[in-house]
Amino acid sequence: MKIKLLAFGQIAEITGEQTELAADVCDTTELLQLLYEKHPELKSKSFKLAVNQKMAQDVTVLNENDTVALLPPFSGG
Amino acid sequence: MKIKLLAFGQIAEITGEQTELAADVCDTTELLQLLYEKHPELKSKSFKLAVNQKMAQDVTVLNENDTVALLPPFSGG
Amino acid sequence: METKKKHQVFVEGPIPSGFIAESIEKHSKKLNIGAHSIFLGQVRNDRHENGEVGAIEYTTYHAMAEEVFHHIREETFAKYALTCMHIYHSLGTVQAGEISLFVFTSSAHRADAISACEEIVERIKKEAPVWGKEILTDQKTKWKQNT
Amino acid sequence: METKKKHQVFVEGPIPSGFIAESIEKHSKKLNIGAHSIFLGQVRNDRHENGEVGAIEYTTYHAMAEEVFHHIREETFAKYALTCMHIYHSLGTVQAGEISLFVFTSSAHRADAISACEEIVERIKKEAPVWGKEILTDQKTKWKQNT
Repeated sequence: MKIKLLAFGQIAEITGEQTELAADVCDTTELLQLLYEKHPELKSKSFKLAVNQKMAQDVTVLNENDTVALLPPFSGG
Repeated sequence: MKIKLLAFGQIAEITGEQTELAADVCDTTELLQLLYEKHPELKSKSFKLAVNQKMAQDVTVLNENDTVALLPPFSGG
Repeated sequence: METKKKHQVFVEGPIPSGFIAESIEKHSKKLNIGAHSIFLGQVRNDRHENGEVGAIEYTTYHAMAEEVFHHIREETFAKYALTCMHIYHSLGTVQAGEISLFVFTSSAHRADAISACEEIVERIKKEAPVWGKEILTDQKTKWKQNT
Repeated sequence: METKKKHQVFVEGPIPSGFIAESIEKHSKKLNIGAHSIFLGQVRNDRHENGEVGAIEYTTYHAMAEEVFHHIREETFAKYALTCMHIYHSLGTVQAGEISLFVFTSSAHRADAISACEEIVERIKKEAPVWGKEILTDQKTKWKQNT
């Protein structure tokens, strides 16, 4: 399954800003496990997920071509 | 006893803006009675008293040369 | 002998938007400020039985107002961690659409500036001996009432 | 086909005080307005171990931010009786002392403008996917944290 992965702020410094992911994950929990394996530094970081520009509450099912964004704590204003 | 009487807003339209009062009153209650006699229209008006620039709570004793102001509801801003 | 600096609150006529911009601009030199809160009161063309409000004519009990504004300043500075506070109120005629009240608070963190600004506005409306006479478009007048 | 008007929130670099003055000035034609509430966020020269904040560099997740700001607008208009609402946020570099956030609400009566403005600021801080990277005077950087 193809997933578009975006990252921002200090998380982008770890994962890069934009990646195309071809992975066998069916929800955000599985995606997170995969990301923690690839980038162990993420475990100590605080961030949330948005799926297709909406904040993901709990476990969210992922579909082909979804965009998942890794969002560190917002600090606008 | 001499009292300096000031009035503002719609009250000044009844009493005039500034009057020197020579009257035998010892507190604000007596002063009000006197004013109501002189200007019966005041009875239907809403206003408060300030004695020497401080809002008068309840009955305030008056002294020679005090300044009493008749203050209709504030409407600044 | 110590003399307390009196801040000039009253402005003759409306408060121009250029004056507001200058006030904001001046604060860009204060690098410890993180938040500004501004309230502007603007004269509204309210409709009454006898026509529409074209302007408000403001008067004050000057000696008392100075003391009231001084207390509001002191008490607000004591209550909130403010860097700056400015209060301006018009006297005389202010046309509908023009600004008659300008309250400007600044602080390191937003909560102080926001709460202080709101509180100052509420206190001015309640405590400041200022009166607005509404000049209606048919030339009649009506004394403004605060809500 | 109906298209919703998108409001441009993001501004490249700091928000100039002249721009704020123009916004205020434009509203003097709206005679039914009685109150404006304005919040300005200004970059603070906070001191950290590694030096002082000289500037903040703002980035955003643009597509999501547009939706978030759109919801904040719609929900605030539904909740409060507002005449106008304007939100501007900087992207890119904003120096200490410069303004990076400008929220401007107007209403007939003050309570609506004041409450709406405060709520918008709180929601932006919590919900808008915007990040500030603090550029320290020793050229190191630190990610800003909202409180």
